[in-house]
Amino acid sequence: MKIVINEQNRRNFVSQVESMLHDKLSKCYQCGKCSAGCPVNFEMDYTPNQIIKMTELGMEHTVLNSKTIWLCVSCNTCSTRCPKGFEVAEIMDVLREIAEKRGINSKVEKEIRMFHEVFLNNVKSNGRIFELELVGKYKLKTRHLFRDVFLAPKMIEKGKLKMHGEKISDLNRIAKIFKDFE
Amino acid sequence: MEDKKEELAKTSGDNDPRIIAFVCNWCTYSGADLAGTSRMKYADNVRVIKLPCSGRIDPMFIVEAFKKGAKGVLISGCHPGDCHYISGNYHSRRKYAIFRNLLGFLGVDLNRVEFSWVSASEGNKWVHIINEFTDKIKSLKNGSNDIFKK
Amino acid sequence: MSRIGVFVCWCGSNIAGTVDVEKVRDEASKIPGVVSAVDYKYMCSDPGQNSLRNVIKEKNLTGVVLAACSPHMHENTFRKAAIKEGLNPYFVEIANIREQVSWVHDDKERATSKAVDLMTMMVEKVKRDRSIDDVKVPLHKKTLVIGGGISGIQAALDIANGGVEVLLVEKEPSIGGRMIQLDETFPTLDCSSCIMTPKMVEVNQHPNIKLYTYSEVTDVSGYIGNFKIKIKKKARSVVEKDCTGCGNCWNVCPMHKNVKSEFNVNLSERTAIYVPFPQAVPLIPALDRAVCLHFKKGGKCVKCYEACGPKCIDFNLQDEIVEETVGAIVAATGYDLIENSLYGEYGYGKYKDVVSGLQFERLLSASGPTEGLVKRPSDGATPKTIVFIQCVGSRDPEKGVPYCSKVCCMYTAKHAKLFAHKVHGSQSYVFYIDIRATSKGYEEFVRGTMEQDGAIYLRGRVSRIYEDEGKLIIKGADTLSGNQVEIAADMVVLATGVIPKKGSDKVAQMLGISYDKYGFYTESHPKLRPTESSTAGIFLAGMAQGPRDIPESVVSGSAAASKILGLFSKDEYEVEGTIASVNEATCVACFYCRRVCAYNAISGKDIKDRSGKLIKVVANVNPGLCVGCGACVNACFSKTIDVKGFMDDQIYAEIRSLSV
Amino acid sequence: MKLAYYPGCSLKGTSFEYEVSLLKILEVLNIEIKEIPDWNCCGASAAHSINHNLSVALPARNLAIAENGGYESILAPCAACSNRLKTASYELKTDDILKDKVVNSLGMPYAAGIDINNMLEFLSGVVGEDKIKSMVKKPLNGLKVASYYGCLLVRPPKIMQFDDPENPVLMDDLVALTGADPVDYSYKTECCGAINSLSNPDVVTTLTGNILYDIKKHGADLIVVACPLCHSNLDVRQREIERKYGEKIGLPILFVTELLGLSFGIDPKDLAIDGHMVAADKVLKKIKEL
Ligand SMILES: Cc1cc2nc3c(=O)[nH]c(=O)nc-3n(C[C@H](O)[C@H](O)[C@H](O)COP(=O)(O)OP(=O)(O)OC[C@H]3O[C@@H](n4cnc5c(N)ncnc54)[C@H](O)[C@@H]3O)c2cc1C
Ligand SMILES: Cc1cc2nc3c(=O)[nH]c(=O)nc-3n(C[C@H](O)[C@H](O)[C@H](O)COP(=O)(O)OP(=O)(O)OC[C@H]3O[C@@H](n4cnc5c(N)ncnc54)[C@H](O)[C@@H]3O)c2cc1C
Ligand code: SF4
Ligand code: SF4
Ligand code: SF4
Ligand code: SF4
Ligand code: SF4
Ligand code: SF4
Ligand code: SF4
Ligand code: SF4
Repeated sequence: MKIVINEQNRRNFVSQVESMLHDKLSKCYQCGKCSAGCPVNFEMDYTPNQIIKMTELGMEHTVLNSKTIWLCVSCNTCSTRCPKGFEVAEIMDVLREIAEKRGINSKVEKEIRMFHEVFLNNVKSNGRIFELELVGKYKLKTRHLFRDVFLAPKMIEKGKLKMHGEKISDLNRIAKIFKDFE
Repeated sequence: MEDKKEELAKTSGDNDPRIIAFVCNWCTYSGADLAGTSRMKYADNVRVIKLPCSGRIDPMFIVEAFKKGAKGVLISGCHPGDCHYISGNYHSRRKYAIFRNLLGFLGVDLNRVEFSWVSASEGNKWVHIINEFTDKIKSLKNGSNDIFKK
Repeated sequence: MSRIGVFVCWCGSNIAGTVDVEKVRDEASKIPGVVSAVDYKYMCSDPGQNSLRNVIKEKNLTGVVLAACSPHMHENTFRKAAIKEGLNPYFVEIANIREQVSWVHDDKERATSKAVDLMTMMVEKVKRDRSIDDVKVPLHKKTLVIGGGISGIQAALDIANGGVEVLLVEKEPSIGGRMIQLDETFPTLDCSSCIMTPKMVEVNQHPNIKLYTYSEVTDVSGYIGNFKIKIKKKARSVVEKDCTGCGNCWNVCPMHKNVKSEFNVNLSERTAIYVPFPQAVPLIPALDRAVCLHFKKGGKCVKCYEACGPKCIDFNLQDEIVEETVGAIVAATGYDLIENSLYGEYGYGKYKDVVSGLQFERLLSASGPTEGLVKRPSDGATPKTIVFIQCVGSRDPEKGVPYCSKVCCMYTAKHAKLFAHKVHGSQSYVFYIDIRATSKGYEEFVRGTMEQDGAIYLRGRVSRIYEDEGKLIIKGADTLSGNQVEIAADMVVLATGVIPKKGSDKVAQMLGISYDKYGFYTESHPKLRPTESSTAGIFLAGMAQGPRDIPESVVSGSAAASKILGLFSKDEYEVEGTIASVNEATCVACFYCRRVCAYNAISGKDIKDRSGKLIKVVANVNPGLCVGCGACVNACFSKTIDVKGFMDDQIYAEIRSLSV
Repeated sequence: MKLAYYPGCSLKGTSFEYEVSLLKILEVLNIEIKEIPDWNCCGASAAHSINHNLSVALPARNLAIAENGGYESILAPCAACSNRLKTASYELKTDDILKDKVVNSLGMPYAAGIDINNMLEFLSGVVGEDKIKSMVKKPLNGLKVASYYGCLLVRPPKIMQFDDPENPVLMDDLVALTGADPVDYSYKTECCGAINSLSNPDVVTTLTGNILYDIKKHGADLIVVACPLCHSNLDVRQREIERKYGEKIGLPILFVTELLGLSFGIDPKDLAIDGHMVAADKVLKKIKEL
């Protein structure tokens, strides 16, 4: 790989990330402790510390299209053990948020993002999660209709999947919150 | 305070402002010496008063300098951490924040007070600071000519 | 009335080319109080100096101003000339019309006017000069060294060999410090006890060294040349002069379980009456009253007493205070390791086979609990795979300290090397962030560990250690290949960083020297006065000052010694007289001055009337400590304290002389 | 103390067993909690994954309702919910600008003073060990119980302020109160992949598999959890994991409230233990025979 650094672009990207992160990228000294403990590192295309370095180098295309930012399960193992107190889990949030805003469609991890979207839509329309609807909509969208299907009958039998969801009464307020912050 | 203002009204014009520099013996004074041995040229408005350390500088020296017609006062010592006297320049720095307020309260135009660090090897920095500061003082509006503002 | 002489120097054409020296001379003669004004081609030449001396004599001058080059050039020359005519040297002032005028300005008229200004300022200053005497402090030629590690030992030996008496105070029962705990030492792999023990013995036998072990300094007052100190000799319960070191006592002591050996870093036990290690100096046991059955069970056990031939065990011995006077002090209190238990993720304390670097030294050492065979603490098996983790606690502002501990890169390389030598077919893995191997031969040493001894270095930190079926599972990262790495090892060694010895902040407070936020003693200047503390007469050595290895500790011990021998080469300590002085009449004892004085030079002084009744307290400047920085002057609201040579009235006079 | 109760979506759906058992043991312990009226979903991981501000604003509504209702403390049994509520509370305490925006959007005041407890903090802090101990009617002597904490309870420590983040013991202590033997193992705080349960099942089965097999190896009879997401991964996906690795696990996953309930002598049916996918029959039988 080779990158050519464009100083202006690099600075723009870094300052966007840093302002959302409320922290400096230069704080990370690349010790790799975050990556060492990340439970999903084995699936990632870049390790968390590489994501940080690439962000610092202004490789926005690469990081925003990476699998890593979507595979991160926000377990906070990284931030908890980082000797520099760098908010690694948060930079993943920030990069996801930027990718989402820019409408970057990461081919590989589309589904995870889609899940988050379907989830929030569910909250938006009900105020709460109606799990059956959530699962149904998500499966419809991703067309993974049969994945996990073997689980459903037993879950219904056990009373885990309810046929009716609850809605809260002040849905207007929820709509306003979404409007204000979306 | 009134008669002092009277006195000041008579002082020299803006083109040739008098500047007094309080410098420490170890760093800045040697830095200025270096500018000399290197034959660097700079504005001749400055008069240097040597003190053991920038920590020795009393805010009242600055007031006195303005009272006697100086148009600018420069304070310069060693870089933080390099002070010949362990922490002298930290004291002067901390004090500086306090006495800036005091000077402001007394009506001194704070644009006319400058604080800097010049080490013994920074002859060029000394030259640069003197020139810049002199230009700055020259450029200050007539309105702020009155050192003790109303 | 002042009788001032002004001498304007041409400096060849250096000054005269740009400054109208005659004009300066003429202006000088107009100033009230100036009785003579002359100009001369080269004031610093012999004829120049002679003319200066002549005028001083002839005109009976009370002050001299030289309008010449920088005072940093020739102030001393002219002051010496003045002394020869009986004039106090501080009545000589220099107006710098070369570096500050002729060399930096072109316009002759304006340069001349500036030169006149500078000359006038100095005339006004010199009128207000007072005679100043340099201060002489008598020196008590004896040294206190606190801490008997390698740095303290080195300082003590060098000073003692220089013919000066030394008191070496060590709080443990034996000297030796950390170094005697080490196995072989980088970079040359000498056996630590082989090179250390002879030095320890030498200390014990040196006629100029008085050794106080199991002792602490409890009080220090006074100043350079004249420190009054108190040493507490803790009750050892053994009469030192009678003890033969036979060992009968500790061999019969029933308390040999549950008391962890400090020397073996908890890897073995010791008895209640004990020597920390067999080569202890002095070879005299100490009885640990906190665990001894005699003290805990109301006199029940007297086994050691019975076993002791010379009957030198005395359960009734008390702490003893010794008072001494010394002229200089070396603080060499050394270091401790950072608490590993901060790292829950590494399981230190939970998994027995996760050990600290110092523990590993004991496991390598022939005098250690395993007699030099590398065995893991949990089951005594020989480990085949060891993972070393560097920077544990160091470079970790979150849980540890932000600084680099400096020795752990090297000792880890040493550990991996020695492990490879001791256990054939073994394998080491080292997790590091950076390798800091910056002294002579160090880089080569680390490369050797990799290239000859086969240690595998992985660049990254470890996140977590688990135990799984008798193995330690290390989850780390190798950032160079971009991989998570999992290794199953038999043992893990944490390259734990260093912190100042517990209690070193207290020692610093007692000595009145400054220390940083970690507790390391601060040097007077990091580059140019690295052995001096902030307080005159107190010197620093070894790890107490910051992370350093043995060679550097030895260098610093020797440096402190040579400073002290230099100091003691004269009978009196001379300091420039330009120091602070207090007007006792106006001092209101607010002691704001003391708060800003970084040199601890100000103390309180009782003023008594003739009948001895206390009238008031005033600030008092200790001439041995004051350096004349003047910080106190501005702190004093009552304008009571002033610095000689730069008095308030002089500076105001300089400012006023510039009135435009 | 007036205690507010924030059930969250899971306790009303897939993890109804948690709520049933919780309400049951509180009844026995004689402690009253009040469900926050008209509470809404905290946004769980979805909100903070893609919209930071929303992830603060959604939980804030619940915090504000509770605070304005005069409650001093909230019990949020779901670890994910308590994590989101605590995070939001922390952010609102430290970011005044965001707080103003949120309060404005909520249309009600919020002082950021209310306290949030997860299940374990609630049991050991609010209820208290003594009270729990006094209710143990059927000591579970000899039962080997592994406590699984996961990530959401302990991390990030700066915000969660929960126990020792690397070696937590709070749940083990509660287990010990019931007379059972806490089992020590390595993966107590390893992540089970919770939030990607639906979207990335492969990763989840790997992570959860590591945890389950490690516990199995250490000889536990069952696992207790205090988080519906952990529960769902360990319980619902257990069959799938067994199939993936071809090795039986058969470890029932109980909520900590269920285990306490059993030791209080409550009928397993009243604790909804039959609601789990991995049957707890064997364990129940063992308890019966104690
Ligand atoms: C694991 C490890 C391995 C190392 N290996 C090497 C190596 O191979 N090569 C190398 O060059 N360096 C090595 N070092 C570094 C080396 O140990 C130090 O550089 C050296 O020991 C410092 O000596 P010191 O005299 O300054 O301090 P110390 O050895 O700590 O001595 C200080 C002494 O002062 C005493 N003391 C403390 N406070 C008081 C008090 N208040 N009153 C009286 N006495 C007091 C202490 O009891 C102690 O005896 C290693 C360090 C570690 C941790
Ligand atoms: C680029 C660079 C940057 C550095 N920056 C720093 C820094 O920021 N901080 C820091 O602490 N260190 C710094 N250093 C290191 C520092 O320069 C040295 O530590 C220091 O100058 C060494 O001083 P010295 O007296 O031992 O040697 P030198 O400075 O080399 O002095 C040796 C003197 O001996 C004379 N000499 C040699 N042979 C003879 C002879 N046969 N007869 C008579 N005289 C002789 C030489 O002419 C010379 O004057 C830096 C080094 C480099 C290269
Ligand atoms: S653990 Fe922290 S310092 Fe180390 S690489 Fe990760 S973010 Fe950077
Ligand atoms: S928060 Fe994300 S990046 Fe950090 S350890 Fe967990 S999964 Fe990995
Ligand atoms: S038995 Fe007596 S002489 Fe021998 S070492 Fe012990 S105290 Fe000393
Ligand atoms: S008296 Fe104390 S030191 Fe002596 S043998 Fe008994 S326990 Fe040991
Ligand atoms: S010396 Fe090496 S191991 Fe020790 S703190 Fe420094 S870099 Fe880390
Ligand atoms: S080789 Fe030079 S640049 Fe590299 S680490 Fe050593 S001193 Fe630094
Ligand atoms: S001049 Fe400086 S050193 Fe002397 S007493 Fe004042 S502050 Fe202390
Ligand atoms: S500040 Fe001045 S008045 Fe106060 S104690 Fe010091 S010398 Fe005396």
